[in-house]
Amino acid sequence: MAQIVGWGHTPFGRHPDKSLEDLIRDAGGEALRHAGIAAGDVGAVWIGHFNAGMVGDAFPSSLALSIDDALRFVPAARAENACASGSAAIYSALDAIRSGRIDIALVVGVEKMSHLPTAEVAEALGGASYQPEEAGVSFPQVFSQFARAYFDAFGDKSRALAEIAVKNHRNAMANPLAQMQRPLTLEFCSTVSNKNPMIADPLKVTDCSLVSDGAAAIVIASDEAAKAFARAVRFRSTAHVSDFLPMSRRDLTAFEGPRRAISLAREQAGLQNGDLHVAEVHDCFTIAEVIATEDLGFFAPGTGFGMAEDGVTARDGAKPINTSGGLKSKGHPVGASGVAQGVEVWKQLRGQAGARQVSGDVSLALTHNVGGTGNTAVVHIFERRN
Amino acid sequence: MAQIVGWGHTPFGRHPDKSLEDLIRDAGGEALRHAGIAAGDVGAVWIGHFNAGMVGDAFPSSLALSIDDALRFVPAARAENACASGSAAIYSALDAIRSGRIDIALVVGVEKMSHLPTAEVAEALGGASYQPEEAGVSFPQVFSQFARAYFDAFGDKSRALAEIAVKNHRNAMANPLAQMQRPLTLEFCSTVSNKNPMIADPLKVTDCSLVSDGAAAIVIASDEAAKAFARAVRFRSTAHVSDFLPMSRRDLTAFEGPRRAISLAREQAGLQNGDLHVAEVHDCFTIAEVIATEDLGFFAPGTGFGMAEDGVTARDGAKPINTSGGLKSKGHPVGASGVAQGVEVWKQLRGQAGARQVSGDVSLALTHNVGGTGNTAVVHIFERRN
Amino acid sequence: MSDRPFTAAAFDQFLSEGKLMASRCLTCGAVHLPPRAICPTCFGESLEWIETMGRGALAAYTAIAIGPAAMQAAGYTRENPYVSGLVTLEEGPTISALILGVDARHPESIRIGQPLVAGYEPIGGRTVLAFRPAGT
Amino acid sequence: MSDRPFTAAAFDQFLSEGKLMASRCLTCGAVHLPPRAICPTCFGESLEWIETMGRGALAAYTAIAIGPAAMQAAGYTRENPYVSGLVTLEEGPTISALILGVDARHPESIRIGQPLVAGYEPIGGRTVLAFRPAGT
Ligand SMILES: [Zn+2]
Ligand SMILES: [Zn+2]
Repeated sequence: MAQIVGWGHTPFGRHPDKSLEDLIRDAGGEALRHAGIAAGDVGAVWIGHFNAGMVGDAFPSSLALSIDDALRFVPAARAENACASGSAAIYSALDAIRSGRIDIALVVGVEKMSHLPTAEVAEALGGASYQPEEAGVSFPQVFSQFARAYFDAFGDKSRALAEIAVKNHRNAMANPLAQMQRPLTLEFCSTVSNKNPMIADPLKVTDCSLVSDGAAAIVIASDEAAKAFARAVRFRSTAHVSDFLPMSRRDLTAFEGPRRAISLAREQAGLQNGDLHVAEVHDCFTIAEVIATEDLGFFAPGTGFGMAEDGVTARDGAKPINTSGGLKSKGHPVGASGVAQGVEVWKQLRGQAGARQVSGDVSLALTHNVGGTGNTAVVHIFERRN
Repeated sequence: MAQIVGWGHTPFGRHPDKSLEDLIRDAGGEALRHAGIAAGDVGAVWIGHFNAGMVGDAFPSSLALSIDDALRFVPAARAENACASGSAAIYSALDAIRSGRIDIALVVGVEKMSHLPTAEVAEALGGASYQPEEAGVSFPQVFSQFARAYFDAFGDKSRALAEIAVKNHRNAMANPLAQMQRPLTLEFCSTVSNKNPMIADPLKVTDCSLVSDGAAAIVIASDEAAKAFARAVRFRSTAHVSDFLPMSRRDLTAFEGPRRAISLAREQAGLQNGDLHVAEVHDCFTIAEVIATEDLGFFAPGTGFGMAEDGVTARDGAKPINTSGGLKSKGHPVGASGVAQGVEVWKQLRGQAGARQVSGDVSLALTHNVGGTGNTAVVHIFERRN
Repeated sequence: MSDRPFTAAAFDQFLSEGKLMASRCLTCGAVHLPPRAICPTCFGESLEWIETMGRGALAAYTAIAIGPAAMQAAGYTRENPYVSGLVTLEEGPTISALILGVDARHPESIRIGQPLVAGYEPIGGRTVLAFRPAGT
Repeated sequence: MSDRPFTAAAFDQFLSEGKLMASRCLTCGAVHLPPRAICPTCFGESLEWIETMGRGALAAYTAIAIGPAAMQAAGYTRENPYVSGLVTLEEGPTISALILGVDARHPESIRIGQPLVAGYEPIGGRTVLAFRPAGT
């Protein structure tokens, strides 16, 4: 229905010397060069961005025009959907392309967070929860409760969570754009220590995704326009599902929205569970990767835990998950994450993932981006276009 | 290309007892009832919302699902483009409809501002300017500078600006949903006084739009789906143009982006200047209404000033402008304004504007919504569908 | 039972009086906790306050070692974590609350499904809802 | 001329030293005020600081009676408004600045195109750019 024909991606991590505009320009400019197009070929621009006061730029759409003077007068808008803001921007671009209004879109996901104390980041992210009822409830708390409920049903899996952290760190070390560039041992990740304190039982610091600055960008072209590009990856299907914001109106131990989005995307793509080769899933916490891989149908409920331990989800396993390092170790500049997932699967599908390239046939990939505690979920399935 | 088949609109003004969610639910629910559809018929929802810290809800899209349980799992996203956030949401909905992904969209524009001191509202709105260079520059300052430049070219037109304020107040008094419900005399609006102090010369309080709470919603259907609706207004053309955010990169005495958006919309609609019957324009300041009506081609450059004075832009004039009362007197809950403009032209085109109905043939109307200091501009042209 | 408005402030006020109050929809009977002024199920606007029995079962929990500023100020630290959980009341609704009287240093000892009773705890100048194991 | 970074802080520091400094792109020659670390015209990253002559012409202005908190604290009120304007420098760029030495109570007496020279004014603990009519 449309194709990714180029991408850009700043290193994720700390960028104290870069403004939000700098990050947008770095990733967006790189995407145009990578696609090999002139800025004047872009029909419209979307910025995926959460913010909530983390930076002063409350109206970022036009900042993208500073990528190139030829973008002056090109329509630009911001899409926001908490940690799935990047995916919301992609969705808007796909709609515009499929409507025939434009042929080529530039989508930039961006966030700048690391200049703030952790407590202020937590407060900003807390703005994504239902204010009248959940003002004091943090995301680690919600995912910890889920982990405890899971342990209650299937036994203590703390060690399996640590294995996921170790795997994603290992992947990040093979990704020059990832924030985490040092190996962590299973011993370190599975032990509460001064450097790895418990945040909310059973989740430790090593179970949590990172506070990051960064931007990722993709150029999307219509199937017709994409014919002019040698290297492309095609959206085979795409699904977006929202759920009630208040936790009091949902079953918190089931992420029904994300599960539905996965089903819809798979159904639309006409795929069986076994057909997908790689997936980037929303591992804001290690427990979330488990939930996602079970929701994906990769593994039966209650069995997703052991897969990192058994090497199944490793780069050289049968079902590589989060080869980029994931939100956990590549970093999680929230507005950028959904777009960055698209960049990673582009590389895997085109055999350009370098040291972390998955071997064998890699022709189908999935991305899974979630906002809030399952309130919005976007799933894309991609295929390599030859 | 698509049609408005129903609308909802809370009163604009002070709603200390209503949360953002309440406003969304009130307007969104009314729009579904007005369209006569079940919530389950809605394919996707967009929230147009600026915020920048004015309320704590940093992730409002899913709040729309509380309008009706049948909206659970319907995709929802927020679109932001400063004071044109409502129009950004409409644009996304139009793309989705024209792409064939959905048949019916619900778009809700919303803002809650009046609980804050004016200085904090000004600071939040200041987040829409280019932070590295314009941290201390306010919107009244920018529009005042434009007004002074205009006076320099064409003579002092303070009295003409006051006439615009008086006209829009008169219109608001015929609009039960408008915030301003008392008449203001030309004497009051054209005199600096304790109750009408100068803000930034030559703009007084009566030249500025209001700080408001409110929401407006429209149901948009594809041309095909709209056949089932008896009362509809059709989008004849639509244009969106963005411009550089930093003022240092633009000619501040020309609003080039909005002017281009108007040309594009008119060209696409195949219309001459004289063909439009009513227009809702972005009168964040009285001077902005003048600029807009000249950019619209209604009046030659330098002649827009006198039109309110001469009655040309009055309800019973040749070119009625802002029959709703405009941002100036109906109120300007920023994320809602673009959507509310659509509600007003629906009423005018369908002959349901009550005491402020424009007489004679009203079959073509225009809306003009601007974000920032001309950084984003959306123009829609509508026609009555019989 | 009460003519207070169905707001968070009124809910907190009741808590400070030792009552766990919910709103019940007079149209469809749904019970809401925290209270709602408009029924989210049927949109009925006729509601009444009901006092719950304050009895429920633990649905989910976690022991929080690094919590928000207010909890840290109340003395909850890495060395002295606190337990927060979801409690499903006999009247139906589930609410997030503090869980006291359990071993926060050994959260694996806590049992989902455990019967709890509501209590009220002063934290940071206000009264917050805090459940304890029934019969303790 | 200077190896300071092309930041707002360095620009302010120069102002406090009585210099109105801009960045000039070594690739395309464009002059930027406030300074830019990357040329917005050609994206060149080789720039140099240049000291402007501090001479320009008034391009737009307004007299602000109800300004931001910092200006109110500096004594600018309804009764004592201040003038802010856009000044186009001889070197090309236009910048927003305070305009002193004009009659803020009678802004209609101020003339667009009027020649101005840069000066520096302490406001709220920092030095801000303030132009005055040339020859005064
Ligand atoms: Zn009910
Ligand atoms: Zn240059």
